[in-house]
Amino acid sequence: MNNSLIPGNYLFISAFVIQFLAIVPLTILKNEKKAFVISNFILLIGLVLGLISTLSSKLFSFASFSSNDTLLFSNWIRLDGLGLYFLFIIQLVAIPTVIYNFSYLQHYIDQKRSIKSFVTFYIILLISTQFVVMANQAILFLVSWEVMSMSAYLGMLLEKEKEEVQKGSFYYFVASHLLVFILYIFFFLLHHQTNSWLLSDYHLTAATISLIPILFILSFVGFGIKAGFMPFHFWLPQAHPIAPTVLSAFLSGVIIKTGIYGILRTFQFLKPIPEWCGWLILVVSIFSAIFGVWYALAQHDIKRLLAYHSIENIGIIGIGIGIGFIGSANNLPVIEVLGFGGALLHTLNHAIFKSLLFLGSGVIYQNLGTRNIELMGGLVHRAKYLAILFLIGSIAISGIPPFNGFISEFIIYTGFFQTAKELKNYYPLLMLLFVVGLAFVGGLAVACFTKINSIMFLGTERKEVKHFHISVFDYISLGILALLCIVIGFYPQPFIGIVNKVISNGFVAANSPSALLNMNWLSITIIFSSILFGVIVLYFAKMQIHKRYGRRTSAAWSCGYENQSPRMQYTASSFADELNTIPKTILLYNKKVDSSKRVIPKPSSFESHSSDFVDNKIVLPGYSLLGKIISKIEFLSRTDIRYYIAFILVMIIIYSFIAFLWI
Amino acid sequence: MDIEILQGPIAIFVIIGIAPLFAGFINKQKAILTGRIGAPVLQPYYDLLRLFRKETINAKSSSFISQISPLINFIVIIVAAAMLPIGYWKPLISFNGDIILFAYTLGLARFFQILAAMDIGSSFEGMGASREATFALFAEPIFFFTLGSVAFISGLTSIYDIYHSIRLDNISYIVFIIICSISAFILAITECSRMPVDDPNTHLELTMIHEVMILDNSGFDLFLYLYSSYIKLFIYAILEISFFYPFSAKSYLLGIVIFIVGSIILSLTLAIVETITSRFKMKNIPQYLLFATAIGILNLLIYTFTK
Amino acid sequence: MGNVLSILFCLSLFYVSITSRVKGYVTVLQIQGVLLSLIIVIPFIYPFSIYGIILPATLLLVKVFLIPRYINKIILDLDIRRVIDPTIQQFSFLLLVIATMVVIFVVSNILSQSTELNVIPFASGFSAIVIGIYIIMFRRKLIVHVAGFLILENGIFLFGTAVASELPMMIELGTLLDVFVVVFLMGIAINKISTTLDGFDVTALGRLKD
Amino acid sequence: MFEFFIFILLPLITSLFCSVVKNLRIQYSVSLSVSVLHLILALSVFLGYYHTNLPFFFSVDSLSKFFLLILSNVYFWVVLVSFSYLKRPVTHAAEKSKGFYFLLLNFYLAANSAAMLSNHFGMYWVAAEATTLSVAPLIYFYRNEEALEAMWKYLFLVSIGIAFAFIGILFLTLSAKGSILEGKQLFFWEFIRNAKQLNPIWLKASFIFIFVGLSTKIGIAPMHSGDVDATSNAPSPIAALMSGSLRLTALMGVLRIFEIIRPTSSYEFAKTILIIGGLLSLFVAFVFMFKVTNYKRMLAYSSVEHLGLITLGIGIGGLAFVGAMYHAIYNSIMKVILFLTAGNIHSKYKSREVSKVTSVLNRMPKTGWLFLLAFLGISGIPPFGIFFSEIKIFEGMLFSNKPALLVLTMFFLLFIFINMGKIIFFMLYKKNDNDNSEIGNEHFDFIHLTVILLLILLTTISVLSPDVIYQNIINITKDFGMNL
Repeated sequence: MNNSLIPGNYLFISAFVIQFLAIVPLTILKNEKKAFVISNFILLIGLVLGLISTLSSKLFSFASFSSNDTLLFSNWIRLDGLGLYFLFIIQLVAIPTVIYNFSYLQHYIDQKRSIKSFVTFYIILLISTQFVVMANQAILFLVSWEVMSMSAYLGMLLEKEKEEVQKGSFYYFVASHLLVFILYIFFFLLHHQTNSWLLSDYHLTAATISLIPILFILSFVGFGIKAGFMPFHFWLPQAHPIAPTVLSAFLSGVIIKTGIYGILRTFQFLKPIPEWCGWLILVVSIFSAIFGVWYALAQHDIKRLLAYHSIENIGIIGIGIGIGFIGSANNLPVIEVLGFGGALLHTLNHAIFKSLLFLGSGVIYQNLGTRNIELMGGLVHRAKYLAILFLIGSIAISGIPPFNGFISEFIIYTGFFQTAKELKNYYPLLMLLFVVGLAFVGGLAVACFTKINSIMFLGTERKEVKHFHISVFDYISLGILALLCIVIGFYPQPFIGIVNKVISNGFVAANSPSALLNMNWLSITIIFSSILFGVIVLYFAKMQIHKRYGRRTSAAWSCGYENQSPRMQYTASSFADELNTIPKTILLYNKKVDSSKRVIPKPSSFESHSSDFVDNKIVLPGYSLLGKIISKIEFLSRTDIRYYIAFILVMIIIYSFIAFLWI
Repeated sequence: MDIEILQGPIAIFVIIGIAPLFAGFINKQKAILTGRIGAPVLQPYYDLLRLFRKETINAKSSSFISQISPLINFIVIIVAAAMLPIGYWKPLISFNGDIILFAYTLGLARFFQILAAMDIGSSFEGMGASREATFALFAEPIFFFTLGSVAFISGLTSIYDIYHSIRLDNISYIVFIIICSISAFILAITECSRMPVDDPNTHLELTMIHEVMILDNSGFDLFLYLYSSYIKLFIYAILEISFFYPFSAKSYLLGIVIFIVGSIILSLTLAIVETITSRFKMKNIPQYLLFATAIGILNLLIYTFTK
Repeated sequence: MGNVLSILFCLSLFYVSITSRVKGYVTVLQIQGVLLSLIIVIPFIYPFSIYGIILPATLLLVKVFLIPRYINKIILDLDIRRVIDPTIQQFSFLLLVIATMVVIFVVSNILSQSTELNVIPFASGFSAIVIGIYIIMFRRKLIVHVAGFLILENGIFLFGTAVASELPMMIELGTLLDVFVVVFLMGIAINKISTTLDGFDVTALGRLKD
Repeated sequence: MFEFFIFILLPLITSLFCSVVKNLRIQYSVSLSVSVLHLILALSVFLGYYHTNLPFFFSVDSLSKFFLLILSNVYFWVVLVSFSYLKRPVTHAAEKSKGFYFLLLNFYLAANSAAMLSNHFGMYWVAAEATTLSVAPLIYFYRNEEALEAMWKYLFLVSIGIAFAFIGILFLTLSAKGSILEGKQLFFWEFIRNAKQLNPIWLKASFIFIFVGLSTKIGIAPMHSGDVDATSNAPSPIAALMSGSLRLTALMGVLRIFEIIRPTSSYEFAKTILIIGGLLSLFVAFVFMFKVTNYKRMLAYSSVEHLGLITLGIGIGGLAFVGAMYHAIYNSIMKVILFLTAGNIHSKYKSREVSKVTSVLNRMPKTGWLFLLAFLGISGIPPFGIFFSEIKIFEGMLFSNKPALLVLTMFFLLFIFINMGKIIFFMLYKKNDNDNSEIGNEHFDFIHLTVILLLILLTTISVLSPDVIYQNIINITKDFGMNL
């Protein structure tokens, strides 16, 4: 059987047809709620079928897998390892978001807001994203890419009357258009070299090796804008916070990963890749990771904070890719496998925990009506399980054991060590610098996520919460994602196997070394389990001890300070102040302390604010500078017709002069 | 053969058992150096026992985080301890890459410690948590510039292997290792909240880091916290001592001797340092830590380019 | 004969560039109409053909009678002040015209060496085209603009005879008709502009801009 | 002869008929039937079902049947919506214009068809001038001050421009001196066949004059202003007609002379001139998108941009030429959509100023969404055609001998897109404190239906990309002697 889908195409096709059909109820049913529920349900079925179809492919079974049997539908669709892997990620994240929609969009229906258009665009978004990773034809790829970007843009407009939504979505809109221009050139060059529009035909010959750097730069910048690498990230923290939560989850979890997909896909035909490409990616990535998380630390808007964390995680994925590139350039499959393996697994992991965190923050947003974490607090007493789920996501995203974030970072660390070991010379020094950078990122992430968790959930309520409602759909969707975090953390072997298979199918040419599989996953499982086991045992012991020696609650002691009020708690600004002051020129971090030192002091206040460097120092000034230059061009905007008649004469003279020069 | 399997568990029990003694030892020496008689060497054990038997009081504003955080802290510290070698004894947990796991398990402990501090909702604990997050961040690179740089040079990723790859046959390598051990000492001071970064003796100062985070804990919870902090101190002491294992010339017995002697010398050194220095200003601490990092970078640079 | 008429045509151009009265333009238009009709009628006088007379006759009708009368009517109706208001001095304008004409004649002469062409009507026609544009560029009154446009059209016509283009009669008539309709529409527009925008200057047309 | 009757005479007769019969509904139905007939015939000519045999100065080749179909299509949709457009309440003065509306529209159709089908420069010139004349009074439809000014400027500038084009035609005659063409009629094919014998100096002069002259009508910078004023002040169907077909009519004149110049040594020169013209137009659109405060003017500048892009594509040649031809179709349909939706907005808000038009999506959701989609389409977002044609042009540019131009073009297009987006999004979302935004009580009218049909049509032809269109464009490129 020469098809990567074991049950054949029918399940696959029907899954997509059903997803498409989900639009139908929206167009024919008048009743918003009924239309939405039916359509969402159909969409869910379609996605589950799609996931089943993906999971029953050869990638996820024991069947062997060669790159020849991946092309479908007259080569327009390719379901090879990489494609199937990303398809899996998309569907895996899409399902919880769609479940979440049931409760989330109910709020909007209650507000009498029309959600039909949003749901339609969301369906189109899901379908087109799946097509992006399946497309094997460049034009199909570009079309799906654009449809994906635009449907996401249109989906963002759900709360379009808000100023910030207008601004943020516009950033997104412009960025996605900009990068498509770059991708055009990229694909044209490839088309020109190979005379084919099929991605699977893109193999560069020896004669065209000189093109590789250009193609690489184009691909890295083009896809890098989508992925949100640091200098190109300016749109991301503007756009992700303002989207409806489901969409932000999907944007941060999946859409930006299409950029990663693009870079990885590109790599498949940019061989042999020069080593500096790997270094470039490494440097950009470590920069993105450090400053992404540092910016995140300075934010008070929970969704913007998470958006900056996406930049950080994209940086970590990029680090993996960079190692892979270096391995490939030096012809060392071991390093390659570790680098790409770490990147691929982190892509999956980030998709999972980032959507978990976004959806969790969406629940809070719906109940409190604010995204400012300074106004939250003590939510653990209202929603214990939400706090636990959010905590799982936070630990995972900080890369701390025992959850999935650690696993992928572990692979990347191992990749660094391996690179240093294989390529002696000055490599250990450089690799160590990157390791330290990555460890630094981990430390910042810990600071950041302890900040949000404690400010949002712990302590006492800063603003009175009237009632806090979480529906069962929220729990299901968050639960699925949290469960995945735990499973991948405690038992990564199957996922490692899949990643290894993806790499051996299309990345590493010869029989791939089993560097990934040979890592001590069993020890990790045992250690994590024993930590869990130890904590549980100790917990019961603690209960017994409490029974024996007593336990009671009382007002917090706090050095005997009485009459604590919620406003006296440590705030997010003050928690992060010390760290943010250090790179304040880059974070554009400024504080406003207003305190009076008079005998009878007035109320004093403290504010901190950080704005994006690239956005505020490069993009916006650049644009306004251009505007200023343009406004100097006065001679074109005359009302008097005589000028235009003079232009006729002038142009004739100029053109004649050119003609004269021609001879 | 049987003994080899038992080496790991025994080592852990030794570490867990000796850790309070080590702390008591430092305190005693400090007291003597400052001309006091001081508490008995076993005082930490008495403290722990006392706390174990006390009633536990939790703040009203606290949540389940305060309940589980001490447990996680304790277990995780033990797991980290299980990765450390004592002499030539193979630790319980030893595999390729455990150096990363070591750093990150301590990260887990820190994560919960900070959360538990913030759980109370008091500004004192908040301040401590904020500082802990900040300084831990700058301490992280030092760890990688000490142990990590040795690992990168040797190409090994298990703590046990890393320490035992140290050879004393090359003069530049010896210098490299000595500087690494100095960095490791600074790391230990930072991570274990000792002078000049933190003062373990006072509680009620706004200058506190670690101690202020556990202000509102009592009874069994405080017991666990305190015990974990003793173990943590000892863990970092072992990280430092282990640099001197190469002198043992692969003898089990000599290794243990070095371990014991090293512990004693280290405790003395710590006591002396704590006696003769005073606390830094809070805002100077990151600079101090960065200084240690810089030493690490310079060290590695010199080593890489003089080879 | 054609050359003589062309030179007369050039003289009319000089006149038009120094006259300061709107009426002067109308007169010049009439003169040019007559000259052009004469130029194209010459080949058909001997041997005489009725067919060849149609076009000159129409031309005469349109350019000497219909259009000038129409413009006169507008001038009278709107009571446009007789004095044109130029944006540069008449003297400089004349200098410009002379300089342009010299350049055009010299260039035409050079060009005529490579191609066989009738220099004097060619250059006169071309001068009229450029001077028509000049008139539009350096005068404010809309009616003068129309006159400038007509001078330009006359120039093209003369130019056409110089290059001996063989346009079919139908198309020649079509072009004449087009020109007439354009002028007609422009007249209506000037009427409307003077009533609704209160002015017959280009300065009245300043609403559309960015 | 039959097709001559349908394409040219019948609209003329209908035009006369409309001057006699004053009932608007009858005028509408007759005009609509004429346009349907015209469309059917144009389509069957295009598809090759009908072999033409036109008299006088008319004939059909791949280029003219292609452009004729575009004209016919745009005209059909414009006539279709005209009645519902005319039904809208207007000022008393504009009420009088309604009587002339269909008369002029039909005359326009006749003139434009004649221009498209002409195979003689003189005929082309007369017809092209006639289109100006028919459109000019229509610009003055609203009979207000702006419309008057726009009409004057358009009429004056285009008349002068087209006079220059006539000079260009005379130069062409001159260039034929001394060749076997001397003294012959100005038929296109004669010139194309014997182009090599033409005098290069006069040929170049001819090209310059025709290009610059017709630029006023195409809207190529810096002669764009009359066009912009006119399109922004004309009633929306007329603006759509001008952007969609009238500009192409003028472009066809340039294409004809370009076709003649192609085999000669001046070919490269002509290409350079076209590229300069195209880039200047992009530049002008780029500059004015920063400044423009009137959304209809914005759309007019968008027309300048797209015609500039087409010109650029023609100048680059090869694949870019194919892209430019596709762009001509897609742009024509897209412009109808944009102007019709903009017209809807205008008739609700009674203002063309962007600052006065706010929260369109709330106040008129159907129009708002269609306008948004149209904007996405015009900025090159699939599945609306412009995407496909733009990438062809881009690809052609990248592999021409001037790839650096692509960067410049993309730079211009990006900023045009940004600024246009800013304006349109302001209109769509911006919530004004003053407006008591009643949500979505806009009922579905005929123009919405038309726009949706057009969007479907556009998407269908751009996604399916019928082979017949491709084949025809390939034939055109063959006529232009380009090998792909």
